[in-house]
Amino acid sequence: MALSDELRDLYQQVILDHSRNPRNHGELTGDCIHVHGDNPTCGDEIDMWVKFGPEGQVEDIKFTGQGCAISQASASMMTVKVKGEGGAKVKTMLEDFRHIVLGDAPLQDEDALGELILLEGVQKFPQRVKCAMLGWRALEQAMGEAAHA
Amino acid sequence: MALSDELRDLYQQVILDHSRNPRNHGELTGDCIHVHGDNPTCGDEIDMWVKFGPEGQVEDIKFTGQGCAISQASASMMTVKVKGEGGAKVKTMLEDFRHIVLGDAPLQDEDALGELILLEGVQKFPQRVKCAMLGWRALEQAMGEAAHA
Amino acid sequence: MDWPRIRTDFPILDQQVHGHPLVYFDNAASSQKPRSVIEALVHYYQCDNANVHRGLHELSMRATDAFEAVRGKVARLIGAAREEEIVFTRGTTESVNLVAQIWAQQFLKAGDVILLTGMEHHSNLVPWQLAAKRSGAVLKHIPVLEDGTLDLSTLDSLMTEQVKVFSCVHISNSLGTMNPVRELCARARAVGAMTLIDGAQAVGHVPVDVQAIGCDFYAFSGHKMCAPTGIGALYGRYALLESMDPWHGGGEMINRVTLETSDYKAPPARFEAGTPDIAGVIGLGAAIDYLNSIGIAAIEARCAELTKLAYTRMSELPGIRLLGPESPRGALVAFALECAHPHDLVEFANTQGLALRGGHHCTQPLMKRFKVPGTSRASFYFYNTEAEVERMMDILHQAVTFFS
Amino acid sequence: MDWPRIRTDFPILDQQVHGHPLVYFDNAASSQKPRSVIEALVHYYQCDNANVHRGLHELSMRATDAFEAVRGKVARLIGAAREEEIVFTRGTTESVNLVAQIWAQQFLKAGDVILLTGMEHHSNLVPWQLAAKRSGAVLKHIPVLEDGTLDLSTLDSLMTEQVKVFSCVHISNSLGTMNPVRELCARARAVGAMTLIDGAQAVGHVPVDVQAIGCDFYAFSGHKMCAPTGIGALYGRYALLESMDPWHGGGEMINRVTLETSDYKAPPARFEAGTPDIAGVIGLGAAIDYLNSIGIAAIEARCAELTKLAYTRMSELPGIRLLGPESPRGALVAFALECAHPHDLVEFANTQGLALRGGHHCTQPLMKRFKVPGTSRASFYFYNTEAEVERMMDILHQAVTFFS
Ligand SMILES: Cc1ncc(COP(=O)(O)O)c(C=O)c1O
Ligand SMILES: Cc1ncc(COP(=O)(O)O)c(C=O)c1O
Repeated sequence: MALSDELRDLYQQVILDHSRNPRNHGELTGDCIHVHGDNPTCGDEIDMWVKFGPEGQVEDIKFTGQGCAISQASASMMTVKVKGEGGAKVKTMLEDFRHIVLGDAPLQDEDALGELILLEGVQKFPQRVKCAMLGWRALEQAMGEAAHA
Repeated sequence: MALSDELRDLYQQVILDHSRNPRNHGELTGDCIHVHGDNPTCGDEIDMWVKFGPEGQVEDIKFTGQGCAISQASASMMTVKVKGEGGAKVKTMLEDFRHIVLGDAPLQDEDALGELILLEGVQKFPQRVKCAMLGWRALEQAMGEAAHA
Repeated sequence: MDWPRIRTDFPILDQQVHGHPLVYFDNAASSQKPRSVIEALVHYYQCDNANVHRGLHELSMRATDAFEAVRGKVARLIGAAREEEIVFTRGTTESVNLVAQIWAQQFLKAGDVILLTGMEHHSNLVPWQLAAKRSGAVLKHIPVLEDGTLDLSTLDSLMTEQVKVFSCVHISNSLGTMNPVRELCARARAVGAMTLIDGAQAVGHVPVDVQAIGCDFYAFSGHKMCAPTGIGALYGRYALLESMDPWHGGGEMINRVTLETSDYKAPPARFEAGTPDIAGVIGLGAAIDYLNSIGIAAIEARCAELTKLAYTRMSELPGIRLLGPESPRGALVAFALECAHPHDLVEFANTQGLALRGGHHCTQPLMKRFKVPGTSRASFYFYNTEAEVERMMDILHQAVTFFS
Repeated sequence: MDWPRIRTDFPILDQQVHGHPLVYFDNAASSQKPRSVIEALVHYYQCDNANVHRGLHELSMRATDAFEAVRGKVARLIGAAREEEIVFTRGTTESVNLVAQIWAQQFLKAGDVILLTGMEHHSNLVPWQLAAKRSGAVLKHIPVLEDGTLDLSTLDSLMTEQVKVFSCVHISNSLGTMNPVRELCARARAVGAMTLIDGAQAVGHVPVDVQAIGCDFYAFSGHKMCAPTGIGALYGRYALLESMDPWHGGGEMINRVTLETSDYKAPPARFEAGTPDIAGVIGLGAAIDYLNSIGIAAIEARCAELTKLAYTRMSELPGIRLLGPESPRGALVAFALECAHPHDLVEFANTQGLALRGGHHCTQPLMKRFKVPGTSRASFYFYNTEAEVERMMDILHQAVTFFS
């Protein structure tokens, strides 16, 4: 009874590893932006703390949350990749990541996303796109709030 | 292209004749009871005037109305038969007539109804029962009002 | 167009009634269903049936995809700007009630005027009577002229700033009248009124473009356009739908629910609480595909042809009175015979295999207006034939002889 | 009972999903349909389709007779005193909303208490939130104990004279809990409260007798008991139905209509405006005939057998938490796995052909109560088999290995 290839693609070892051992897990204190995101129909939730630098770069980022492997792994992998990056680059990554999970356009900067490309398995599971995007939407919201602060 | 027997039974010549030339058509004046009846879903309407004697006998009866051949003929034929009859007998006729159109029980006094028996064709057309009963229900209502007057 | 072949798509038409071939001329009450619609239902129940929206398993995803695809089909059929403007309902009646309950409850005040016409179906009259009672608004009606058209000369006095709702039937089911809905909606918009069109007799019969009409809401039923019973839709301009409170509470219309309170999804989900009629929606989609495969314009032309023939031939009958304008008219002819009450006539016709409808056609005030207790009505769809019209004429002539 | 033969009545079950035989364990969301129900729909559309109630022609009379015959079938299935106590609706959600709109609008006042439970489906919670908001009434909830049953010790303090509405679910779709509805309704009656039972998971699954339960209203959906989507019913004690204002305005619910005002038919017609889902009702009748041919008691016993097996076998899984009481329970097992979120598990199961449901099951407050983001649920009906339960166990074991 072999597992389907699609399922293996969706749940790559790296993804399962991030979901079991999320990186940058926890809360930031001090001068930072805190946002909350959820997918109400799934019950997935995320809390994210981001410290932006003067130029908008992501100086530090942490999150807590609960939800499916895809949502938690995607958030964890994201934090690893965006930490230390400048605002413009993070925006491109956000756009590119959306393209990865939707499979709707070529990437602008494939290298920047690194292993996040593994989440392209989500393309075959359209109803999981919002899981994969949960952390990214939270980051987007945090960036918006930073811009208006 | 023969007419069906059922249709001929429903629209006997006598019935068509009564519907075209209703007997006891018009209004009564003076000391009498006036009732209005209708079948709102059909648009059938009847106005009936009844003068009851001291013992409840039907001394005079007239009606006006509009509606299908069955409703108008039934009312016309009824007036002919009930005029001059005593209250108890009219009650029996009313019950018997209901049995005629529903075909649900033997008659108590077949002779009293005379040609009204021709309306038994209605049995095959259950949705026309309320047409055949329109005049009778008006009479029933008038008798009720007379009893309470 | 190969109409005889198209007719064979409708299995029900091939039957005898009381020993005569069925002639089904009660299409304005409900149309028949082509094989492809029946097969879509069977396919759904035999292959894909599952609840929608909440499932991650194969059948549920198939059902959800098939269900949601129909929203776009409906939107394209009636020219909506986006598919989120389509709310699935049980039919015209439920669609009108949704607006007359929710929109009216939020936006109607005492003294406001609800302007209707004298030819509305009970389904577009009684909901507004109830809304008027609740809000204290006042009902007014554009009168109907002797020829069955609206008396537009009254508009100057009736279409005032007080009018907050204007609603009318697109094609009258009792007269056949085709109302100038585009002009009426423009007049209503000019005084700031919300507009709702009852399209029960129009969708699937004539090309409908809600954006060209310029209405805020448009209501219709699937069962009159080859779709299953129990399904229909409400079109609403998105901004209006968005401004409206929820209607029914329940599964699928909420985001977050606590024991105390909830917040609601955006339209159309906000107005679709509970498990929908999934098969009905899929059947509606199959009906739209089927109608499109023939072409709405071709259907309209075919119906006009049959109606014109019937109208002409019927006008020759002694003692007949035809209601409504000769043309343009929807695919029906309503009439009164001097010699026979509609129920007697319909009964007579039925014993000959001919299905007519007799009565007030859910327009009692209109019957009063024309001083008839009711009318008989022959209504056509594209699968009817000239031969059937001739057969009806035979039967009507017989009836006249019989009842005179 | 020849269960293997009965299973062959359901054409949909005989299919492969992702290369594996379909195991359909999402019955609590929607059941599958036997051939006889599908055939009833096909027969209706191929032979008898026409609008009901208003027609004097053959097809319309056939459709009306077939339609109205189902009212009696429903009444007998749930033990109603008379068939006029059955109002056809789209399903449980619409049934609850009808009462929460009309009854509540007439009889609820500010400060009155609406008493529900902590395990209500959104469809029996959100309508009361809306009713409370409109009337100023207050919502209270009987708490749910750790074992998934109601905390009846709170009744003395909660079931006061202020309670004007008591409503609860008969069998919980999220826990399987079978609530003591008879005792609860007796307590509610004693304080003069109106009672409504949500029977979505009960009708067609266990014997239901509304008179023995002693409720005023009882709501259920056809699609969960072998009937088509889009049809269900509201039972209401006749005196209560009679005391209620109309709901939707439109055709068939009125007697006399003028342009200004109307009077309304007696129930159930008063609450059934517009063309109903005729085929859906006829399909519901076929479903009731089918279930009766097996016997509701036999169905209940069969489901209990399968559920017991599943519960026992599942409790052996490492890291599993089963929700709700072990017994008695409805035909479902809801659970949480330590190693996998419900959506991951359901996705995994689906690629093996197993249809489970994962999420909040339209009971978000209950998920919060049990401190889970959601659960996975396997739900059974009489056509499921022991072999399918074993197959599920295989897949669950694989999932545990995969995700741990
Ligand atoms: C307990 C319960 N109540 C209410 C409902 C709502 O039923 P429907 O969606 O058919 O209206 C359901 C099913 O979804 C249910 O399980
Ligand atoms: C003009 C018109 N409006 C409204 C309706 C009501 O439609 P339904 O009964 O499908 O809700 C009808 C048909 O009965 C109609 O002809």
